[in-house]
Amino acid sequence: MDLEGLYQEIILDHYKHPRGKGELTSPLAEVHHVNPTCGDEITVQIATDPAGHLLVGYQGLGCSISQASASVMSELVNGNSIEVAETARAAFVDMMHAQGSGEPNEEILGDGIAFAGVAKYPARVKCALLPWMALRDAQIQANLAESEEG
Amino acid sequence: MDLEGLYQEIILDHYKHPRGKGELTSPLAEVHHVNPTCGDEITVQIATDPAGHLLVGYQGLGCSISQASASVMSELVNGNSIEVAETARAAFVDMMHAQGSGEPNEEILGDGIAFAGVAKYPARVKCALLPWMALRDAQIQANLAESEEG
Amino acid sequence: MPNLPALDVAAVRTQFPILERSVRGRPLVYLDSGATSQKPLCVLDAERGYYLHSNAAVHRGAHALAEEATEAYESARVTIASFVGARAQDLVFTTNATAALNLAAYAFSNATALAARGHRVDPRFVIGEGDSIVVTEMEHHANLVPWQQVCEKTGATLRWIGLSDDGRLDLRNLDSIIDQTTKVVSLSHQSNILGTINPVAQIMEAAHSVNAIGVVDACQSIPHMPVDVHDLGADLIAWSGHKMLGPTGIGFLWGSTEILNAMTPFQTGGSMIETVTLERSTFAAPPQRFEAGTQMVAQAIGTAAAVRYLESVGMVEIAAHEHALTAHALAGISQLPGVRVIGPTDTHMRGSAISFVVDGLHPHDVGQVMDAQGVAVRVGHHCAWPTCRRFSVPATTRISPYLYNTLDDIDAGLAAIAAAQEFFQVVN
Amino acid sequence: MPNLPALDVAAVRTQFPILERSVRGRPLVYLDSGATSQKPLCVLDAERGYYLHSNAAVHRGAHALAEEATEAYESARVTIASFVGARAQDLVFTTNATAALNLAAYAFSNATALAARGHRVDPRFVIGEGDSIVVTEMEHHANLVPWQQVCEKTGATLRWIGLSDDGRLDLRNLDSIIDQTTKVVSLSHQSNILGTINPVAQIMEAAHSVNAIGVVDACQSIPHMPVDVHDLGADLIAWSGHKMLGPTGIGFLWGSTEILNAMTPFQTGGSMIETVTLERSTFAAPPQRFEAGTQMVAQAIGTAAAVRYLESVGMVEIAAHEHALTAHALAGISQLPGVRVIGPTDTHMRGSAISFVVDGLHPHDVGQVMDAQGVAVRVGHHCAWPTCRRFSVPATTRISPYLYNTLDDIDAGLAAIAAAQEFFQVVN
Ligand SMILES: Cc1ncc(COP(=O)(O)O)c(C=O)c1O
Ligand SMILES: Cc1ncc(COP(=O)(O)O)c(C=O)c1O
Repeated sequence: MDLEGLYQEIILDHYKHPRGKGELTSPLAEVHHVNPTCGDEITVQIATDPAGHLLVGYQGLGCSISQASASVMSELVNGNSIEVAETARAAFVDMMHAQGSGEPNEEILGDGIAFAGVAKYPARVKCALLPWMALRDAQIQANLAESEEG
Repeated sequence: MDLEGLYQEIILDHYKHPRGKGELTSPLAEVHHVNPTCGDEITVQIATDPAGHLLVGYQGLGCSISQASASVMSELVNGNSIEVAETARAAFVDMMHAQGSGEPNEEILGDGIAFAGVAKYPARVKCALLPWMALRDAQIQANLAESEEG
Repeated sequence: MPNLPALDVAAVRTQFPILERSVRGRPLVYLDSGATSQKPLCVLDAERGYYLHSNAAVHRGAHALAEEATEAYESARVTIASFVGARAQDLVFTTNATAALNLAAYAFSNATALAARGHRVDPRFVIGEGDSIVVTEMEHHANLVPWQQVCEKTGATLRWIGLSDDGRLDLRNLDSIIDQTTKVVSLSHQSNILGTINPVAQIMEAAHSVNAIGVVDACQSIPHMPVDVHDLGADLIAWSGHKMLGPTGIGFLWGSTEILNAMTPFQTGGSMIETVTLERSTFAAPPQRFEAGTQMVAQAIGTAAAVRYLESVGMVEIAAHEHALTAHALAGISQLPGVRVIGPTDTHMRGSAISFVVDGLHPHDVGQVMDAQGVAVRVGHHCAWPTCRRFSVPATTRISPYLYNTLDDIDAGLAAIAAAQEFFQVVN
Repeated sequence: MPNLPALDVAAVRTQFPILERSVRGRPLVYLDSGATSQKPLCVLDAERGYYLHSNAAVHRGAHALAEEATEAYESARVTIASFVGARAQDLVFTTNATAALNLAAYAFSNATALAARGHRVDPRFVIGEGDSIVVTEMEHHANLVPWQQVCEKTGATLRWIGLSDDGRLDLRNLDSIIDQTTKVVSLSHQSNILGTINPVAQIMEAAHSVNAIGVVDACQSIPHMPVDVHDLGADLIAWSGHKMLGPTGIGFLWGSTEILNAMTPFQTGGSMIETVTLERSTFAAPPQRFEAGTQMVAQAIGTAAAVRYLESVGMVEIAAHEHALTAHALAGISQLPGVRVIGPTDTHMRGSAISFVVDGLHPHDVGQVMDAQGVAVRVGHHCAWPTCRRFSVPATTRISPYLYNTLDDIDAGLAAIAAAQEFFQVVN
């Protein structure tokens, strides 16, 4: 079976040991997204530190893919600049729409490259994107986005 | 072509020279029926003479089959008893649903037997039945029916 | 067969085996495509192939078959949308054009009912006494009765654009018909009974100048000519699959992104929700918002195959072909004494549906004699009863050819009309 | 293959070529019939045959082809109606079960809007503040959200019958839930998520005792067991074609003659009218009143073929076969440590859909591993999100077999669940 391509060790590790999960004390914005097909839920909070870097908190309920994706997102975005966050999101979204072709950039995506195999399962792409779409909406609400497109 | 079976001389004659067409002076009931598929219309009025026999008036707009059928109906029902009218209607309806099989009773149906060929054309059966259905409703409204079934 | 350079009809006809059959002992001459079109083999194969290989619930399952089915369904949406120059996310699948027009009409009555109970809705869809809805005197019942119902439920008034004697919209008083009270203007791009092609963009402009929402019934245009939804200037456009070589059971509503987003749901249930609790629900974005329940998957895939076929023949070529057939038919009818066309008598701004009446004969009887000759035409009010009244006819007989018809078919139709006159002895 | 005397599964499977395909490199084991069923060849042949031989507009044309099409369409109605013990004139064709339930719900909101403007409607359909609508906590969104919408538009209150921990209706307080304020009671005959079969006749009796109209969602029962509409005691019954071996794009609403006659139209347009003027329209008798626009003709004919096939196999035999599969599956699951059924755990008053959760694993991940083994199951909330909340699970994995499944299929499903536990190392 092709399952190992989908469920990389890295993904299972993030699923079992989520990084950065929890609530922010004073978020600038909080959004709640669901995947209406399967009921996966995520709440993403956003704020900035004194240096203007993003602070991201999240709570979620869902499958290994959506929860691991939230953990990886937190790792890539939390404490980083808006530019870094946007670059990571763009790279992640591109990788999800590449259907398994294309070379994901490990420097930008870090553990996120483990999700390359998910792109071959259209029903799971939504799971992987769920936290990232919530992050984008939270950024927009908090006026912490570079642009509203994407 | 099979057209002669449908358009018997008798039918064309009733179409061109409708019998009994016109309005009653003091109808007990008047009903208006349409065939929503093709827009054929008929108005049937009903009354009784002092002897308790039915008086039938009608006005119509439509194809040769529906108009000839009204003319034949008038011939069979006008001035006759309720029983005769009901027997004629039952025989006519039966013939229309026989799809060309069965022996129509000329004694009861008179010129009506010319419509036997119409039964093979489902879309025209409605045309032929239109005046008879209107008659039935008029009888029911005027309390001049034997039963409401049929 | 006379020369018709626009397309290779003989090749087209090989794709439609039904055209080889006979009826009443005569070869079938199918001139009733305005009612419903025949289907090429590729459409039947596409539906069957889906059922044999990938049938599963779409947008619901995560298994391989469900992924294939979802992919097939959503690529059908892309194919059908691009056929009319649209983006897939702006195309809603419905049961038929009638359902698409009802979806549009219910957007108004539902928003009005919700607003009355204090729910927040887009005010453009709230309608009531003092407001007006504008249609035309040549509408199909599908684009008339739903708006009558909105008026009955809300107290709005129905108005209509009348017709000239040659079957064109009478636009002289347009300013007084479409005015500040107008909330919706809905009209057909091409009349199914008269054949008239309407200046839709002009009327949509009039609608927008008073901030009314513009709706177009494109049932009879999209199958027959190249149409780009953006050229019509409408907010919502409805049409059917079965008139454009697709299966029965599917229709389409295109809407501008902005308008679709502003519309409340119509039918509700599975696949169109975002979250559901026992107390309340929120709804998915368009087009899913308007596609409640299990989708007409095979029908979407079948219509996509129809679209690919139409594109392979070429919509410009199809329009030119029909134009030639129409010119031939109009010329032929003008030669028949006692036969009168209801609608434009030349090919300027007109499609291929031609209605006519025969002096001394009821249309039903005309159609019957034509049928006896193997010629399938439609008789009756064509679901445009008010149009019949406008022209003081109880009904008409209509020929409506399509890409698979030949000049011989038209000639067979003309001969059959003459045969009807002869049979009933109404010409001397 | 172990002994399953009720029917000859091997013979049945020859009619479903899709079951021979492989997915993800494994033979397909299709256990998702609760979402949609596969189609036997006779259904595909019936649809194709219609298009190749008789395709035309029904109830509209007078030509030979149109007569054949109308005859085929209306005899399909007779076949499908008699399958559930009904008369053809009481059976309405809709797009799917969701559309049938919306038709029922809109009968109330439309009558209410019309009454408010002084139109005469049947008072049983007029609803407002102080009135209640009763559903259950196990309804599919299709039988919940439309009623929520009626409440939002009219001010009526939604109430529901709760569930016991073993997935049965909690009928202890039925008297206080269905009371004099109740205008509608709508519930499913068999739950698509729990598998529970509900005592529908008893609840319909409670509804009628307060003069409420009773609606039944029979989506999951009619495909799987013999059902006579009269035994349910309901006024309206909805179900879909695609779950009973029929094509996509068709559903059904049965109604008692009296109730259908009392209902205002839902969608309006062609084929459902009696007369139309520009000012107003009158409507045809049921079922035509509720079938606006060009009908799903091929789909009705396809479903009639499905019905004939189901009857040839035998509904009693199918129910017995599924009963055996269900017993086997429930026994097997009870042997799997960490796997818990959501819904009744024995076969008493339950159908073949079995939902379960696996400790430590999300249903989506369970389904994914099963898919990798070729086993197609559904994961998620199954359009019954409130039911998931009732059982404090975010979602479930569901197997739902049908007549073409074998005990081996069930065993493959059970093995795949164990494989998921192993892959994620949640059993020790
Ligand atoms: C119990 C139940 N009700 C309603 C529906 C809705 O049926 P459809 O999606 O065919 O409209 C379904 C299936 O999805 C169901 O299982
Ligand atoms: C102009 C026009 N509008 C609407 C319709 C309704 O389309 P449908 O019956 O496919 O819903 C038709 C065809 O019947 C039509 O010709």
